[in-house]
Amino acid sequence: MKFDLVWLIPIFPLVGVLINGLLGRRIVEKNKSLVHWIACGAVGLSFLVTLLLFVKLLGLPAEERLYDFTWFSWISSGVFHVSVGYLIDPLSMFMCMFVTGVGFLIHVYSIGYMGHDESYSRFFTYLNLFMFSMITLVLADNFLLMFLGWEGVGLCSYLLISFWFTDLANAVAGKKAFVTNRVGDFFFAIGLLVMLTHLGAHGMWSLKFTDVFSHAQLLPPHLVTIVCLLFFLGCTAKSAQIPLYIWLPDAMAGPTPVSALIHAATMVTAGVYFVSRCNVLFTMSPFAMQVVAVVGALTAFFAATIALTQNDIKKVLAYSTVSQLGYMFLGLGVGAYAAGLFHVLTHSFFKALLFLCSGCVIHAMSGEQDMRNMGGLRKKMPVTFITMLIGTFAIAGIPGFSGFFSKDEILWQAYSSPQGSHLLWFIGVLAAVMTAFYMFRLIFMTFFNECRASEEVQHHIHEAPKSMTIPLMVLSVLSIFGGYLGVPEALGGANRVERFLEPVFGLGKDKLLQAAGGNPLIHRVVAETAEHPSFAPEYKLMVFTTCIVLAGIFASYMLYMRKRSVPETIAANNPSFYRLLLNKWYVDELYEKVFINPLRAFSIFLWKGIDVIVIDGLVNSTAAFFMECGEVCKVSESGYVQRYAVSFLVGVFVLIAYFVYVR
Amino acid sequence: MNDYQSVYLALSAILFGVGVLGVISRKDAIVVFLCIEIMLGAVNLAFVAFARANQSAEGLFMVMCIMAVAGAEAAIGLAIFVLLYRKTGTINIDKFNLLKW
Amino acid sequence: MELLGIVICGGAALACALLVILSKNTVHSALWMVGNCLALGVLFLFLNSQFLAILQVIVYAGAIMMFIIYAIMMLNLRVAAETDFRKSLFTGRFVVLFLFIICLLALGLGLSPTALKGGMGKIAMAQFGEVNLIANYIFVQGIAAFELVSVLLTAAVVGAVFLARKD
Amino acid sequence: MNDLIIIPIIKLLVIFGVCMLFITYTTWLERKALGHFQLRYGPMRVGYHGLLQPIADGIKNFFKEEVVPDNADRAVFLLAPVISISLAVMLLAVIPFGDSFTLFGKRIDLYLANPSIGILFILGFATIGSYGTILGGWSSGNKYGYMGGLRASAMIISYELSMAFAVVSIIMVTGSFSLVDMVAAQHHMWNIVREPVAFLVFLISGIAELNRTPFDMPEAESELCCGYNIEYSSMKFSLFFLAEYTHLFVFASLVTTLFLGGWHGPILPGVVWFFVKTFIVIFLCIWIRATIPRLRYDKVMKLEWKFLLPVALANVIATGVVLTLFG
Repeated sequence: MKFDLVWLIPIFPLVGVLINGLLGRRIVEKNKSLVHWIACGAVGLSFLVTLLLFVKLLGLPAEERLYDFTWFSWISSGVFHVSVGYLIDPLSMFMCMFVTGVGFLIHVYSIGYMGHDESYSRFFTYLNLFMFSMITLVLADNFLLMFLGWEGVGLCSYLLISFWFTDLANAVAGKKAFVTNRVGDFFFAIGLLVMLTHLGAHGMWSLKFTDVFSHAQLLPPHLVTIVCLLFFLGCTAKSAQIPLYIWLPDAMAGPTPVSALIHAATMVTAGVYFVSRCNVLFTMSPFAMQVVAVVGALTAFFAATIALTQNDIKKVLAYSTVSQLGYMFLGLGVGAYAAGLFHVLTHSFFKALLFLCSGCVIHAMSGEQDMRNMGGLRKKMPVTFITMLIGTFAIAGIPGFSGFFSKDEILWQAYSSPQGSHLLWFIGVLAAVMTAFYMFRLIFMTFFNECRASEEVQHHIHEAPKSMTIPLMVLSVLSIFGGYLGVPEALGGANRVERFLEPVFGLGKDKLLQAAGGNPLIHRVVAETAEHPSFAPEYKLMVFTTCIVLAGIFASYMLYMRKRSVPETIAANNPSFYRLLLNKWYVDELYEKVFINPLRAFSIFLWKGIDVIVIDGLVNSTAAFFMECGEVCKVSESGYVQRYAVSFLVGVFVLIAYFVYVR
Repeated sequence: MNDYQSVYLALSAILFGVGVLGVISRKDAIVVFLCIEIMLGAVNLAFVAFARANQSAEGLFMVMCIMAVAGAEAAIGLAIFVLLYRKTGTINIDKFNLLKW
Repeated sequence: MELLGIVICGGAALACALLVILSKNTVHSALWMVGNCLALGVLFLFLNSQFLAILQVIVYAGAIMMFIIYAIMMLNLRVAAETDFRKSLFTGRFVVLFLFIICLLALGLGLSPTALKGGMGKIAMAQFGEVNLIANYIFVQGIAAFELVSVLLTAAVVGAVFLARKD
Repeated sequence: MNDLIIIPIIKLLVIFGVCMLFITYTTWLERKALGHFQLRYGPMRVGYHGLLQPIADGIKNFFKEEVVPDNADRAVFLLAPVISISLAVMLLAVIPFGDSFTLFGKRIDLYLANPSIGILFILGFATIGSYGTILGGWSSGNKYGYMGGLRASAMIISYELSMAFAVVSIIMVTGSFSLVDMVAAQHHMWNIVREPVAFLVFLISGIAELNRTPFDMPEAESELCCGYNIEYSSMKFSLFFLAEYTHLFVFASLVTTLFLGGWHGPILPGVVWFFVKTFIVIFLCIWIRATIPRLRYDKVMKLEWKFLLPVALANVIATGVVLTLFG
């Protein structure tokens, strides 16, 4: 397997899109199973190719793990060239591995989940299109191609959220996601253009990652900060951070596999990926890093508080996703890129697992999503229960499960790294406690106690089919053991994820050294980080976090298993605070008042005042004028093709004469 | 290597002219069509001549593209003629002035 | 030697072209057109591009003209649709045309071959027109255009089938 | 001087002579073989088992009266058989008949020319050659001939495609357009092993291009009374006839060259192997003619557009994938 075959990875899903998109309806008429064979097969093949390339990459020594494959020239305009090319380095392959892997599992899951839907082929077309866009995003070797994938995942997210578009609420949710993403993308594009024009002023008309990063010192520091902040604003939209996170909870309107694939495992991590990819730029701007860290920590905390009170099973998971993404950004912001990405990896496993399990639950409950109407499902759906419990252990950070390692790494870095602070760490710990609390609240409300659903619904409760449970089992195994890829040194591990990603993130530090006049050597960075201080503080923090998390679980147990009247009492005693949380801090309403209503009023003014009277008037009178002219010119329109040909000829004649004799 | 470059170009120009003459004066749609092919051929000749003079493959590639376009044009054009003939029984283009408005 | 070839083949091409527009019978026109294509193919040979020459034969003479003759035969157009063509030959249009040809000639003679620079580096003369070279160009620089051309062809086929189907 | 003129002329004469003899006796072979297939003897009277029959036929045709129908387009009517035969014979120029050998200290290649676009040359000029058939049918001024010509052009337009795609997969495997290179590339393994699908497609569409039963649409005796050559007689007819058999020979040698390893073979000299293989393919064609009945016209078209062309395309794609992954 040559690295040159990397183009196969995105091409398989694209082929799937073409087949299912163009012929899907016919295929469904003939043989429904062919649709998912094509779709899953395409993603499976992509995964296979990724796996082969990944193995090949692992076989190379660390310094040589970089390969840039240029497929063909895309835009070529004067000095500005953009080509469609793919970058193979540890970061992109790392992302691509779990994007295709988790994507494949969710495709398989969708076979069972969407089995009875009438738009079966459309669903798989969108899923494949999404996979294509996401792979393009991850593998692209330049900003513009990455932006193509970036927009592509946004589009697919819109299409999939409002997949059941006949329901108004779904359509509105899709629109909200799309518009919010557009706001972010707008800033992203501005950042891109600012960067390009400045680099171009120095003769660097290229958007290739390698070119840009190796010339990053050409950018003045304040400009780097501006560009980074603009980029980060784009990332907040895609990765659901404050202030643009509002779309993600609403996005739960889509089918559950979509929530698992797009809004937990892949698309929302695009922002994390992008910030890590641009680690060179971000490292150059400490202020931007600070912003990332603070926004991440605040989001982690803020979303967790909202999740405490939600009753919709998917909403709880959605807010927990926002919260976990906040963790990742916290990690990135304090300079621990590898820790952030490690959390991306583990999170993609356990969050996909949780979503898929919730999908099974919803499926079994005949579409019921309110946890107040569930309960006691443990007996009836053992597989779902056990896998979901594993996922919950992982997300809560119980030692031994994957979430523990990654979350702990981030918290430790937030505490200890030069860019971190104790305050950030403290916010993170608070969020961790709340995470444990609300996740176990979800488990207790759903699987324990008596069933609160109606008789008829109870009658239908059943375990999900094989195609749904098998991905669950695979993911639960990954949720347990995925963490052992990156066991920190403090626990006797080798922190393999960080070592593997070192070549990419060493670059950022190299750049700093270079700017300071030092010599850029990756191995120096490695040597520096290898001199680890004593592990004692790390152990202390670990034990502390674990204890407090267990306390959170215990609280949850007390409130939702033992004294089930207490939550209501608390809510009744603090009505304003409870309502504040239940209504998500009124952020949606605030946005509505501050941004949307004035904008709408202004738009109506533009429509009624400017557009109808001024512009339409101008256009209409212009049209009327040319109508009259047309009446005059109508004479020349004989309708005979050859006369037109003659006049065409005369025109060419004049042009040629101009070029030959005048120019 | 620029031998006879101008001869080729002159030949190309004259052929092109002949094609144009046919296009603007013949009434039989298929012959008009053939004349368009003559024009394309003349252009191809000029392209190849320039390509050789510049020692570059771009001109040759252009010629291949033109051939593909000619093929596409033949497919569509003849389909249209067959359709016209079926509907009206003639392909004399003076009989068609639907573009008149 | 090359000049002699050019004169003979060019003359043949020109004569064929004239006969295309002067023949009364549509099939004869088409046949002269085949002759014109073949003559052009030989001219391409003189221009050291044998791949294009054979392509000209296959695509033009072999496929397109075959197709046209098929259409003519299917419509059974034995005699061209108009009768008064030779009378209408020398009209005002002819003057325009004459000027046009003069202009083109001036353009052709006036342009030095180096005026149009190729984007590609110079290639050794021995290689010029070889298949490998063209293939390299197509599949490296021209890949996007090449794919577009294939899309165009597909669209044309679909369009033709759609137009010509019986309904 | 010798190298440039005399040797090619000698080669030309030898190749032309041998091939024409072979082709002439192919007609005899066909008649005899068909006869035996149908449990009769075939020609028996002229010479031993009718061995002199082709020559007798030639002489007979030579002396017959030239007839041009009143209704015919005279110039095209006379031109058609000339086109047919001359373009068919041209194809012999690029076929590699055997290994090169040294004679009087000079290296002699057993082919007239080895253009780098050999296979395209054959495809192109074979198509042009079919103008003879089409125009012959059209110019006769006869309904049956007209129908034959129409069918011939439809057949050419259709079957050319799958044939070309079958050749494309061979070109992909070989990496060259030159027939000599193609033979050389089969030194270790014949292409029929590497490209069995292409071989079948090529064989079927080749037989269709030759207008032989079961695809003999342009001259279906029972439908069109001999189709395009209905008005032809005497020497013009025999030119058509000869052209048809030359095409058969070229086709058979093309199958040999592209798929059956050309002149490669153990013990015997290459030329012998070449003619043996060609003979086998020709015999296969005759056998098919004797065995399979004629298809209906629309089924012939369906076979091409709905079966052969997709299969050939899929084969090209599969070849590409395999070459990219393992090549």
